Amino acid sequence: MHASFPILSALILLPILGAVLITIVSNKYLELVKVIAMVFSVGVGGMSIWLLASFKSADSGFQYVSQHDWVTSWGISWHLGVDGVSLFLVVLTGILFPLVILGVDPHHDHKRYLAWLLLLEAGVMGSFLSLDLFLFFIFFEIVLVPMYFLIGGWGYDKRVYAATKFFLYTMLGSAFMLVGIIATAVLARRDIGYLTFDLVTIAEQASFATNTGRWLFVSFAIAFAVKVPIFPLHTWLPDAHTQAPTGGSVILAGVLLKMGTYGFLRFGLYLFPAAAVWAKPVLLTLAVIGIIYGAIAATMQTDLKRLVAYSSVAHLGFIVLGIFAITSQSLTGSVMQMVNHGISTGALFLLVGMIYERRHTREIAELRGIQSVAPIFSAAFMIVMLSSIGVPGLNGFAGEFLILIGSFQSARWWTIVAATGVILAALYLLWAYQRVFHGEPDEANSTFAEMTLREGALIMVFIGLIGFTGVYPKPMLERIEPSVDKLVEHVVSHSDYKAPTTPKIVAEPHGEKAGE
Amino acid sequence: MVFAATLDGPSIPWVELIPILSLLAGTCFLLLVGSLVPTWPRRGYAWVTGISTTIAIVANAVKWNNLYYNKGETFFADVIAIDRFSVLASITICLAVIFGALMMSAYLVRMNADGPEMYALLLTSAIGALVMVAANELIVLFLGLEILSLSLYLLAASNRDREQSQESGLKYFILGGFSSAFFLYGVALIFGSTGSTKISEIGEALSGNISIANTDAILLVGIGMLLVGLGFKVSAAPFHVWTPDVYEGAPTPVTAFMASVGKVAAFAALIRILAVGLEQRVDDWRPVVWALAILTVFTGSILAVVQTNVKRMLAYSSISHAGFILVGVEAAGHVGSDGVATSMNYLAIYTVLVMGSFAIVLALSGNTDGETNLSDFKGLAKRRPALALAFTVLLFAQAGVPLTAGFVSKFAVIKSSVEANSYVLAIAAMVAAVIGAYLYLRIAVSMWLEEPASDSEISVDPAVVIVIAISVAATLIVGFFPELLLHATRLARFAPL
Amino acid sequence: MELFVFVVAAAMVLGGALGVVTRSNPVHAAMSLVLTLFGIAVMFVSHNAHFLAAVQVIVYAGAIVVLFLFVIMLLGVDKAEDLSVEPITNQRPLAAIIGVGISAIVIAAIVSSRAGLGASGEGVDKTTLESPDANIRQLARVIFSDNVFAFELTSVLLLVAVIGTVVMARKTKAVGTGK
Amino acid sequence: MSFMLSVVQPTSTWYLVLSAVLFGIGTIGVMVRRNPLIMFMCIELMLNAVNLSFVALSSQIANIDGQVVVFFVLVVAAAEVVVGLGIIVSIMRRRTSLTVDDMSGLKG
Amino acid sequence: MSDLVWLIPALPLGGFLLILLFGRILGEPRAGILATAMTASSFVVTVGVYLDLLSRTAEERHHVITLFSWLPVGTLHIDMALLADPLSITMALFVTGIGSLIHLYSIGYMHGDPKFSKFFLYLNLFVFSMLMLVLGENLLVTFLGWEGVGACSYFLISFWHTRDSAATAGKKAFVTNRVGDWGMMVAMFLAFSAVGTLSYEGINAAADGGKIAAVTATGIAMMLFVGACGKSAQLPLYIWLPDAMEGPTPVSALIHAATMVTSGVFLLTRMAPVLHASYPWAGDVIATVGALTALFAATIAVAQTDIKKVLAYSTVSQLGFMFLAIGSGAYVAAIFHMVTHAFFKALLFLGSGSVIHGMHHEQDMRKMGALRKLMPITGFTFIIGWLAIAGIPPFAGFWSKDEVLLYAFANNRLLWLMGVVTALLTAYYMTRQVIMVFFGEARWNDHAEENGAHGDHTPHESPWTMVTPLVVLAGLSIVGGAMQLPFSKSTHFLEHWLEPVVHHSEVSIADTWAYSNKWLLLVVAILIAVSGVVASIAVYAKGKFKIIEPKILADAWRYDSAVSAIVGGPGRAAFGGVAAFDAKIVDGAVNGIGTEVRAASGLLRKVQSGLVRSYAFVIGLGAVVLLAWFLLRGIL
Repeated sequence: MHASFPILSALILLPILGAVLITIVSNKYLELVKVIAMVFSVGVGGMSIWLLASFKSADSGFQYVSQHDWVTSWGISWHLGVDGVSLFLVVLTGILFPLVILGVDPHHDHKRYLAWLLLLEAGVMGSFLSLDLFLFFIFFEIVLVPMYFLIGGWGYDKRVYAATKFFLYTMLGSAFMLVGIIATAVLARRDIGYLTFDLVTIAEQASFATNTGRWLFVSFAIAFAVKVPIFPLHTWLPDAHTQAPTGGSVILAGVLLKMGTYGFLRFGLYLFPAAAVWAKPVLLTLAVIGIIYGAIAATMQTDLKRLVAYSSVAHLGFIVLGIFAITSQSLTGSVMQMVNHGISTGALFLLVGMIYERRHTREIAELRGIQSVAPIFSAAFMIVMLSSIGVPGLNGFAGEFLILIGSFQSARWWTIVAATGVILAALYLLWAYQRVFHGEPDEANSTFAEMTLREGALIMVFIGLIGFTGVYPKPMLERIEPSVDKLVEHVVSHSDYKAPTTPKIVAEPHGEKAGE
Repeated sequence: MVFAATLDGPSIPWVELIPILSLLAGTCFLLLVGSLVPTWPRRGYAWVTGISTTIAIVANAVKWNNLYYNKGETFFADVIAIDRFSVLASITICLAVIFGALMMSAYLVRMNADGPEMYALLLTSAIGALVMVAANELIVLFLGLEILSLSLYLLAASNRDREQSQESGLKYFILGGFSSAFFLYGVALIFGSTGSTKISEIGEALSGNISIANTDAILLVGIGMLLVGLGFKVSAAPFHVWTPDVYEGAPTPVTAFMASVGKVAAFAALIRILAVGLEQRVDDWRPVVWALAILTVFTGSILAVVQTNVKRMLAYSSISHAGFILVGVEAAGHVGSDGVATSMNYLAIYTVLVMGSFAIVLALSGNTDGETNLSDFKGLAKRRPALALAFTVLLFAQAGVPLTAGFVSKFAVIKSSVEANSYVLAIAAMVAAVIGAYLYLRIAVSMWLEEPASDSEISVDPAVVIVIAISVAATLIVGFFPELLLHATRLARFAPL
Repeated sequence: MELFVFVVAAAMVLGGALGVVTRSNPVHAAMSLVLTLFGIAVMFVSHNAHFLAAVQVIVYAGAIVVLFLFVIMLLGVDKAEDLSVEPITNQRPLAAIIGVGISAIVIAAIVSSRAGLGASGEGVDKTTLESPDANIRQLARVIFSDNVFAFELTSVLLLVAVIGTVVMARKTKAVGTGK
Repeated sequence: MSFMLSVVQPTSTWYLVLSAVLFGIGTIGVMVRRNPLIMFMCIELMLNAVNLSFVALSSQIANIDGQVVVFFVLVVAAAEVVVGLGIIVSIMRRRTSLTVDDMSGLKG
Repeated sequence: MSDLVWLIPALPLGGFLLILLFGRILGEPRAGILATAMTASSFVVTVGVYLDLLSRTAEERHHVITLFSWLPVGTLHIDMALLADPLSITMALFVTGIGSLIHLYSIGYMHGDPKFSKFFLYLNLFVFSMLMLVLGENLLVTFLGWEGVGACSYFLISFWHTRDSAATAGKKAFVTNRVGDWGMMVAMFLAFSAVGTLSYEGINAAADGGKIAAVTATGIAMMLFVGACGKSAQLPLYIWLPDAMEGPTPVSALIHAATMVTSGVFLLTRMAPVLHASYPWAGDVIATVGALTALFAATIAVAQTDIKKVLAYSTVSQLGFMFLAIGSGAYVAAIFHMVTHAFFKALLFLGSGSVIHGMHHEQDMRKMGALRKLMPITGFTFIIGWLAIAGIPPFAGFWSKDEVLLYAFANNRLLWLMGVVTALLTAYYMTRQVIMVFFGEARWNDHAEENGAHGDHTPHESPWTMVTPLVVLAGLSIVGGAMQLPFSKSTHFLEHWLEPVVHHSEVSIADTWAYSNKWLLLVVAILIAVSGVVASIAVYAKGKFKIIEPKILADAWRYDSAVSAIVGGPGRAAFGGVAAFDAKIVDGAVNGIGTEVRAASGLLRKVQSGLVRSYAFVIGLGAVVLLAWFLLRGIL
């Protein structure tokens, strides 16, 4: 690929092209539709991996930047770029979509389903790549439409309710952000001299009065808090997750929620460092509440999918904790955990979906003893579950640990409380596992089919990522960290926040120690 | 005692009047030839309407071109202002007339009642609208308003086979007359306090060139009366009460026409009065517009929640849109704000959206023009996917989903509002937009997620197809390339200023 | 003298107006309207608006009210409206509040700023014995110079009225598919 | 008495007040009458009130424009009556006894 | 040789992976043989490393090999690195050694189980994790192993997952361990923020160098101790361990007696300098908890009837001893007791497993008796184990327990007293167990019919694969004490060996009363042990006294049931309350807004009555309000 190839634009536009092609293709050639979806999603996935491979890991700035004027009278440009914060989210998006497209079939109407999925992919990619406030908002918001139709069209019995709730709730959050975005650009004009929605320009050149910055931050924070979701704005999530089709749930948990946390990083910390520092205690508290509360609520769920959904609330609480602790480790951990959560919760949703395929129920009470009849399936579930619990050596731990150890430096008591979340995570997942997989299978469950080859291959990709990231996260960390450090510096230099410094006590060589 | 006083009439700016004259000629042609030649070729009336409107558009376009480096001037003893603002509004109105004529032809062909009168009324109402948007004199404005309104009353009541149509016509008429009286009273009081009925002169009077001491109360009450009258026409809450009933009852093409042309004209007039005539009294009217805007956005979106008739839903949504435009108008009350431009932008986009939406309603409304219940839209995606998709695009555009023109319009007015520091208003409007989105979602659910109630063939008139196609295309094109429209509306200026 | 004229005319105006609002029979209401219109015509005269007074009598009393009466008779709706019941709860007191409120507000505005209503124009020519047509001449000059556009517009307005009559009065075609 | 008559001269304000009262009566009429024709008459009352104001103001501020306006209002009123009565006639031809309260099929 | 340290965990990991891939193809018994071979090779490597270290001077017995950089972020540099030093190699030696034996034993024990290969899969994974735990160069690698053994423990306890009790026990173990893990994580956070590293070397050097404030050090130590309490089953977190007996007996032997449960002791010893730098009360807390646990568990063991439960509580009790030692500053004694305990407790568990195997999965001691004749080797080795744990010289347990008590005496005589009582009880209940199982009359005949379906219901001796480990362990239990004999400074082999690791922190009791009178204490210990044995014989063999087995002791002081009641009652209710709060209040508010909007819509609809006159009123009202506002602006 030539260096000047606008790869980021292609990442966004290709899925759209695919969706358009799918829409055009006649209903008679359903197979062709699948092929198109596969080609485009795999193509985008391949490009994202190429992006990962050729990403310059030491560079903390934005790479592959492409910038073109768009709406000149408002100072809006098509400004894309990728850095350590967004890189892995882009890659995750690139990987997750083909997996969902290849691995999970909708029950009807492939054509529209695939078209919506590809549009969704474009929207998600755009959100992660945009470096223009307006552009970001557009993608952030447009994502609602395909997701709405995916939930509403291919979901389960209460799908319309869930889809509507999802749409309106998230849109309400964005309503505040839209005003915030405009206000940001308008107010920044004083410092910059012209109207622009360019993220980098505003962040680097504009400074907001203390109170103004806080209000602006709040307006953004509401939108992101809904998207993440942060307690107490989370209740759309269990409904949406539960009612969404499996593919939708995977995408929803895998990448859509990350748009909120990513937004906090990219648009909360970067744009309004002082306000973010000011809001730190509140968000940390909400994050910790989310961790504990989500876990407790998960424990008591009777619907397996709902349980996983609530576990997302808890997990995302960790990510928010890491973001607002604002240390190198916690932020790196948060970025990493975004990806990790996408992988492990995505996989969990896939597995729950497979259970539903087989048993047509997600009620924990109706499932029992599956491990006896489907040991491989159970093993896969177990591994993914352990990753979700945060067992070292699997990916979930690496991120969670970095978040906690980083957060401890600047938010000690919150972290101590948050860490109890690991106990609860074990509690609700193991309890659920016990009820679903352990015990003697009853009649209905005794014919539970073992994992098929295709399902196995699908899950193996996830497990591979889970294992690799858990054991060898360094390649990931060294790409994330420079950008994160830059962000921390940015916050420190634009606010009264002092990044905690860890003491540099060089370990004395063992031999000299004896001399004391 | 000057018996031989010569009459110094103003020179007549024929060139500037071409759009109005063209429409007038079309009207006369329709009426005269229509009554002389009993059988016309199929859709002949629509063609005449279209051609005369096209001439008007071309004339306006030429004017726009001339005005590019010159913001315009007033003519005819300063009663008509031909400026970028009025030209833009005129073009919008003329486009709406073409859309309206297309829909009308489809409607009349289906009702087997094609005749020249309806088109003539379309044209006369457009004349009224063109006068309104260009009027620099309150009496001319009033006359334009009445021409527009009377035509619309008649159009609304024109389906005499349908009780609802007549009911809507009567309601519209009574309440319209009621509100006109308020408007007129406002003109009287302002005339009393400023000594003029010319908008630009009022502005000058208020800026202190002419001494007017101690007439605040009468002036302000006059402004209030004007706002009541125009508030009625733009259906701003609480003067919106007629809107749902009239929109629901009127024949669908008329509803579309009312919702677009009526609103554009009334808003243009309102904006001109407020921004040109009452610029000095911004502090007085801005809070009122603020309150009206909030009331309107919320009334429109909240009331839409429980509706079951799509036409009525769209009526409420149009109220909500009016509220959004008022947000832009409110912003226009601030120095240096581009509220005028963004309101104009909103109006132009709104016209396209509302035309397209009602065109789809028309396509489905059946032979009685009455099948507009939400249940009639069930499973449309299965019966006519393209139609459903088009409607979805238009509905989501109205909801303000990005990459559609509807988003551009909302973004623009919110931007103006924010630039004018009206944060509360901006946020309130956005929250209302979310509530309003529920309405569009309900229709989308009906179309996409429910099973069709009947599988009877839906035949769509080609004229309607044209309207839908153009509006959907415009919605998307402007959504992707807002600059195309923004560039034009940004230049909207008033002549004497 | 002027006071006398005012009082009499005001009585006609108000009496007529109250009659329109309160008379149950439409014919009576129409006649009351005539009374009001005449009263107003008288007031026009006292303000030197002789031409308008004439037009008021000819157009309003002569044409419009006749049209009303004609329609009443045509439709045979001259039955008295039962005004003793009011189907809408509290409509009358509420209406009274609104009417009184609007009047009160306008009166308050007028009273508070009456002193400021100073001369702003070139004056209204008074009709005198020397120039009995002063008012008409002045009006004509203004209408056909500055207001010629508005004047021309009235033609469009009347055109609409004509079309309206056609649309509303024309016989309904036998619509096959309509209901 | 004649003293009074000669001293107290009605000013324009009197007429304006009268017109305000007339306008108020007109609004009340629109709200309380059920016969569309009479409602329409009440609207005419309101227009006349405005006319009166215009004329009074015209002489008060010595500006002939007020009278011009009245002229146009008269034309408008005439046209409105034609159109309005046309609509009413076309409705009443179908339903003889009619009050506006009966026309409430569209609501909600 | 020390560079091959990585092979020590790698071999079991390899075994794990091989069985994971080919387990089904290998089948029984090849999977078991493979796993055993892997662990045994690991043992061989460990011995090699041990010899290598032994050949160096004390200062050089410290070898770090870094495999790769694991979590490098900013100032945090965590390497996947292994540390070979006397402590870790000691641990690795008995982990791999006993591990190999138990693997071998399992081949026989798990014979015929449908999930035979899976068992060895888990076992190898466990050994790998345990080795990572002990060999870790930093806290995080240890934590990796720490959690790994927890997970394996979970897998193995719930190995027979179709049994609800097994599944529940597994879950309970994992969750309770997690409580401790929380403590360990917080300890790591504290350590990092205080020192900027997680490597043992760095932290311990900082602690030795006085660079960690006492308060921080205490925090770290206490949090580590919380972690240790979880993993090593101390009060109040011990509750999972007795339940863990639901797992197959080799698991109990390996994980819940010999290796995993000792990791808390290991960790505190590893971090001894930090403990040393803490406030003195930190040690007191540890010692007290240890002593209390020891006594508490011992009282419970007295009344248990399940052969494994006795051993389980005994394990808890013995672990308490180790913590008593650590709290008293006697790290060497703790490690010493840990090693000897590993020998004899593994022996006892395996022996009990052999009995259970022979009794066709009967675990109730009341249905046993007189088995020594039918199961001679098992019986003989079990008796050796009994003597060792009871503290009868010269068996291994005697020496280590005496060492612990010596230090306890020097530290705090009340705790010593508790230790002594525990020792008495230990001798008492172990004797009781031996008598009930191997002596007296054969009570299993009464229940033969119940087991009739099993065919051959006569207890039998186990196969060689099971017996061989018993013999080896019995041997070790006999001679194990030789590691650290109190006769003179020169016989403190273990102390010398561990000196590079703990000498800064090890308490010195050389000038205390206890040290000068240690022979006296030794005699007291012997007397105590003997009297315990005698008392038990008197009660159970001779029937001279009434058997005292209070119900409350059989019910473990009802602590476990109280915890269950709280967790299952108010705890569950509270959780349910939160879930209900979420559904009703939080989500209710959201849906409530929807309902309210609807209601508002319904209300506003009334305005749209369809009546023109009402509309006129609304317009008029609006006009009045609007005009009034303007009027006020004009007048005021």
